[in-house]
Amino acid sequence: MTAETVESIVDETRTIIEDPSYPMARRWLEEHPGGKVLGHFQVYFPEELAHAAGVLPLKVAGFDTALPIRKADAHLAAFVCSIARSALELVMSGTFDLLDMFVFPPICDVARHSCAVWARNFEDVDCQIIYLPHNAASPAAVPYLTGEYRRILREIEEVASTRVSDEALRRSIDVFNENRRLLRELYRIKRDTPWNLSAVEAYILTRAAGVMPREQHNDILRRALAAIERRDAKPQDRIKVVFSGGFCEQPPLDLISVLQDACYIVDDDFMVGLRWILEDVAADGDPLEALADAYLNHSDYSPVQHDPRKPKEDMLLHKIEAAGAEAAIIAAAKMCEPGLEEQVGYSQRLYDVGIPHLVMEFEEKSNTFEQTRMEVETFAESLLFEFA
Amino acid sequence: MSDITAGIDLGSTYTKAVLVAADGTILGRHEGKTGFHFAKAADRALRESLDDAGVDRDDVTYVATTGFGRYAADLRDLAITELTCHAYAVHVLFPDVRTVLDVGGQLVKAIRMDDKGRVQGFRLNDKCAAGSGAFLEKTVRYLGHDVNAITGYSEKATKPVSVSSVCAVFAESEIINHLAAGEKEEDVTAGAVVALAGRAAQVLKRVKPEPPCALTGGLTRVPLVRRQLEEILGFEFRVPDRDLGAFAGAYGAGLLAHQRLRKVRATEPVAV
Amino acid sequence: MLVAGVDVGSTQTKAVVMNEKREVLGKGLVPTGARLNEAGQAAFEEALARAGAKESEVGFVVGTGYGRYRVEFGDAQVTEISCHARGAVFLFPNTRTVLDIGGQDTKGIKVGPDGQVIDFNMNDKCAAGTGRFLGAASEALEVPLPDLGALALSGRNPVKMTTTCTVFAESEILGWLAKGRHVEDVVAGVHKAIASRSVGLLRRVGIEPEVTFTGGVSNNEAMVELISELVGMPVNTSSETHHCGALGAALFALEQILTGAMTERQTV
Amino acid sequence: MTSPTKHERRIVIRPPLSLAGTTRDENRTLIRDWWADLDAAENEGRPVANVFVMGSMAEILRTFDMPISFPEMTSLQTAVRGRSLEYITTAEDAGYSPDICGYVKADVGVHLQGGDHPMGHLPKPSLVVATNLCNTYIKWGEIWERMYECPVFVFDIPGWRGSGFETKKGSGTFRDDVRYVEAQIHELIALAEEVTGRRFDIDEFRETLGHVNELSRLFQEVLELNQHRPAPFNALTEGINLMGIVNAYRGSPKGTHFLETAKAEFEERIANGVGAVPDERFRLLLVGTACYSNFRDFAGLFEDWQGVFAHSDYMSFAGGALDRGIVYDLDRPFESMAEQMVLSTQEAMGGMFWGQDWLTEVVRDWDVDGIVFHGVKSCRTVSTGLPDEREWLLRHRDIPGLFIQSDLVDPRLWSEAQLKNRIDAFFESLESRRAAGARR
Ligand SMILES: Nc1ncnc2c1ncn2[C@@H]1O[C@H](COP(=O)(O)OP(=O)(O)O)[C@@H](O)[C@H]1O
Ligand SMILES: Nc1ncnc2c1ncn2[C@@H]1O[C@H](COP(=O)(O)OP(=O)(O)O)[C@@H](O)[C@H]1O
Ligand code: SF4
Ligand code: SF4
Ligand code: SF4
Repeated sequence: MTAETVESIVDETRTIIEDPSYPMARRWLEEHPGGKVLGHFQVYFPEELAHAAGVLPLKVAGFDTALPIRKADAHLAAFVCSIARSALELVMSGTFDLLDMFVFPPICDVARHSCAVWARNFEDVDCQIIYLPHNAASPAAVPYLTGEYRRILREIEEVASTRVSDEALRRSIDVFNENRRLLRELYRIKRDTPWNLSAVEAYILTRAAGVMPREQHNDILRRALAAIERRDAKPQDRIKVVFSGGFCEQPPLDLISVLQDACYIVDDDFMVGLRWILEDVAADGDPLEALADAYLNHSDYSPVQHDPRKPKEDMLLHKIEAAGAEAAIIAAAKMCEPGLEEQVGYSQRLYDVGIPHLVMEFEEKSNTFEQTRMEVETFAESLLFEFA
Repeated sequence: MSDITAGIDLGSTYTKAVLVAADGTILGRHEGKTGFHFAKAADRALRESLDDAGVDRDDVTYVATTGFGRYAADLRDLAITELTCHAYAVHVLFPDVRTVLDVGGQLVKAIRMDDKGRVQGFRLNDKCAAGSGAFLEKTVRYLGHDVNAITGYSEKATKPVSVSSVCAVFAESEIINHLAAGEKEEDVTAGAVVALAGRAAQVLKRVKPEPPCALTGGLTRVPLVRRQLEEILGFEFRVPDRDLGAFAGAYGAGLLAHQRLRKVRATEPVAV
Repeated sequence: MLVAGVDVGSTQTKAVVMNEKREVLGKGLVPTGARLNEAGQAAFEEALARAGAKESEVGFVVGTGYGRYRVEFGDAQVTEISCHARGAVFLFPNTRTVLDIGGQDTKGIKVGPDGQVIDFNMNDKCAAGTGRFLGAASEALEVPLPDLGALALSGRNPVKMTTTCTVFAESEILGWLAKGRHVEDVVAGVHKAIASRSVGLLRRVGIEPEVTFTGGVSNNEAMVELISELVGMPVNTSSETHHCGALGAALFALEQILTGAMTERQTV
Repeated sequence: MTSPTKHERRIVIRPPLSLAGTTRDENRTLIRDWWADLDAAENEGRPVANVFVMGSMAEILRTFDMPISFPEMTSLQTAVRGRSLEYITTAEDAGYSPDICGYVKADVGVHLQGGDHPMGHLPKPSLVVATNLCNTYIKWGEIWERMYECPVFVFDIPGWRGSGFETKKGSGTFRDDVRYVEAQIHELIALAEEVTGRRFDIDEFRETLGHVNELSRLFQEVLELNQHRPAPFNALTEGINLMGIVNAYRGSPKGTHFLETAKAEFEERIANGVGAVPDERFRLLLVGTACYSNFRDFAGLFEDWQGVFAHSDYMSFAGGALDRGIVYDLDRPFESMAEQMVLSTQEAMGGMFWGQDWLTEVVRDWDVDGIVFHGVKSCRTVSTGLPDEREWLLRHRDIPGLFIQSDLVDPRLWSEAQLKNRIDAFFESLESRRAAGARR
């Protein structure tokens, strides 16, 4: 038997993540009649809570033109980002009929409003906010979040008509720890040998975590890692960059591919919520507290979290340095207030320390990339051409 | 004979070609409507510029394309973005300039570069026709003239009308109203130019311009654009002479083609 | 006694002369051009001529449309939203939703049984995807406007327009042709883009049967077909729907004469 | 331009934009004093805190005698003074996107220009308290944090969790929320002590809480006066004056005194049958905020139809939840403050996001003909769900609503012709509703 290739695994995964009907979740439901599904909005949700209750967690990411916005626009103001529209469209168009519960974290003004819009329109989905603390550095935050996790867990238990033991929670934490470990390995390869794993491939493999049972995703990652191991591509003369701005709305795959035509993306914050927790979550003690502690104290950064212990520019510089990148792409989703505001701080600091960077906006629904192509090509040319 | 390169700028409205000698001298050039077929437009521009220079196709050793249609012309050896090209052309023409504003048919591009002509940062306007050359063209077409009339009219104006709409289509109605109210054609045209310059200045400010700045693109043919920009921003703009402003993209491509040629020759001794 | 409605649109000016039995006696249609009042006057006179009537016989004139305040001979002004609603219900009494696509704007209106406006929505600050877009396509392709619809219907594989900006439409259209796409597919793509944008706007007010399609673009058979398809039901149109705004204005004028229904605010 | 014609419309005399008589004088003095206080603090090198109207924490900061600056108010003032665009473009030139909150940009513009504001000088903050009630507050705080390296305290008040998830008094979640908030009160006090070098004084704190109780009671009474026909004040125009004072003087006896003056004036208007808008014909409710860069024209578009704003949701959420009835128990100040914060902000936020029930009540109690939903591009906190809310109220409650769009402070988003078209059509539809109602 010939060993499977990265391409074939990626192709198979790509069809899954590009299908707005959530085929893997539907298959899971067929295999688990009466099973419950919990959807959650970007950026982070402690999926372990759902998993432990036997509920399938789904992470909403928008879709490009595969999900045309027909109904959602009528319910949201015009100056709202695309991911909020896509998510609403998923429910309004009936695609999200598989949901039993939906949770928004209060990441931004749009997300908080979305919760109300959903609740006003869909009576059969239990739609609410999980209160992830904004005062992350407060000593009161961990106990508070532990309590909030407990509240959400009760809600999940009710939806699933079950009780969740600490043991079950610990088992789930194990599964997700394993997932995070595999994802870290994927990112390590992309960072150290970007010619062996393109940004698009890594993105597809990562994003799949949100749309299928995590055990299956772990399998895919293991298979993919093995296949990548067998790859030995030739490094090309390309600049290495870090991409910032993919924490919530995601750029379309074709856009990532336009970017990687011009440079190696050696690190990024695509779907950062899946990789939010940076180390294994402790398996002993109170599992809810361990999860709360991990969220607050052992985690990545993003424009939607203020934490005086994690100045975002410092975090970005550190990322660039750790990845051995020579430049950065400072992107933001169109109409995303937190992302757009952050761009200023990032680019100012990069300017001060002399790291070349490209500031750009993207939209998950766009389908022409002429302008972006010109932008990144120019950017790459400025670093590659020999100017006299 | 020493090398000649061709730079071809396939713009959204006009295709410009420039033949460049190794020392940067311009040997010939041509400008024509881009129209339907990029490849044809590129061929035609090249042919005409060869005629203009009186050289043979075989004498051209390297062709660099740039602009909106840079990938659509098969005759190219290399495609470069117009930002890189405009910056480099300005660098060669005005070595002390660090900021370039290119105002063309569809896009306004503000470019900041380093002392070698390397692009350091840039901003484009949103792709909305308000504030583009296409809008000006439409305005004069509405008055029954072609682009060549823009300059004459805007120079004659004494009291440009104000055009406040953010949309080119609504601005057109505004312009029609001005005409109906008895405003002079020149003041109306100038009003549209002033509105365009205001938007271009906005884009330029995004890259934190450092004077002296240079202005390039088709709108360098309209002196009022430059005067207006100078008034808004309070500093002087350099504009390439001999109508090179409109050809800056093509010229930059031709110059960069020489760079490339030298590099290719240095690395692989076989002639291209 | 007669009444008239004059709709000074951004692109075309329409006039309707009506008698007390609500019968349309004459219609006028002229390009709006630069002089709004003159256009209004010209359309009015054309309608009078068709009706075989004299200006002195007209007891009340209501102006509407974006140039309504410029109709100097008008006795009152009403917005085109109210007029299209009124006109549409007059033409098709079961109308509950009106889609008006004109030269620079698109409106979705939800109406009650008497033609009163319950809700409405219109495009804002951007003329993308309005009738003007079709005009640009007609110019770029050198196909007369009235023929555009038929051509669109023959397109099998519509292109996917990426811009609905009226000004850039031209270059994108040329771009598609340059890529070797057939003219009819390009035209079909243009129509699709406008139709889906318009229906998107209409969805904001909610679509309830019956839907009546008004404004100049309702002359276009391809648009009628595409809109019907997108809203999931056939939409009403007729040879009168282009004049719907003027018709509604005339109805308001009649009502004023018969009942003095207008407030002081509307008549001056 | 065209000459006036015989059909030029009747000239409508528009009422003044602000309060009259002694109320106006008192309002002016208080605003002037507020600026003078900021100036004095800056000159003497005393610390100033930047806070926001939703959750200003004036209760705590006032006890440290720290002048509080409200950037939302100062940004609003740049617009009313017709200067916002220049500040906004300054901020945009520095890289801030055209698509973000205009208040932020107007403020950043002032700071980038050295703090010179049309009404005074904006001091540099020594402390920023940003609540989570608008997420943009936090981002705004981060901007000053970068500019001035001042501490930014994110005061987190969890509350609204979605429909049916109210953390009711007595529930475990409520206790958790209160405990978290109370812990933060102590954290903030410690931080303020550090910044000001002063000790916290619990007696002053109690006194301040008492003033807020009083202010809240009066504010509710003033709002209720507008249930009268004709409405004694316009919640759109005069409402702004009230809001300015109740925020800037929250917890101070001057704030309560002002509301007493205003209340007396409005009562007198009622007694004399005087309405805020002459010959009131339509009563409206504003959802969202006004357009301050074109305030006069904005108000005029409604006044021309003799429409008065009897209420606005702005007077609810931007008043720091005062209208929701704040009653602090002075015997257990910390715990009580935490409880009231959780309850009142939960209601205020619920009223904003989940506004249909509250709006239905206002429409009934204030006898409103229609709701004007003003989506402002700058403010997603206010505007994101407005189209949905409007549609819901029309469909389920048959309450007519108009959706219009412009901005708080950015005049580039103002398009009078288009607004007028919509507003005229809305009034026409209200009129035809009335006629249809009368026929029935
Ligand atoms: N002779 C002229 N007089 C005035 N304006 C001109 C003239 N020629 C071109 N322009 C202006 O320049 C624009 C084209 O600029 P250009 O830089 O060539 O754009 P592009 O590269 O996108 O085709 C036209 O839209 C027009 O506004
Ligand atoms: N015979 C026709 N066939 C197809 N389209 C037409 C026809 N007549 C007018 N139109 C379209 O209608 C538009 C004008 O519509 P109209 O409702 O009169 O607009 P407005 O009231 O804004 O002037 C034109 O832009 C054109 O696209
Ligand atoms: S993309 Fe930005 S604005 Fe939109 S939901 Fe995400 S964080 Fe909020
Ligand atoms: S139609 Fe007007 S506003 Fe819209 S993109 Fe084109 S020029 Fe801009
Ligand atoms: S988004 Fe709205 S509430 Fe938040 S700061 Fe801006 S204007 Fe104020």
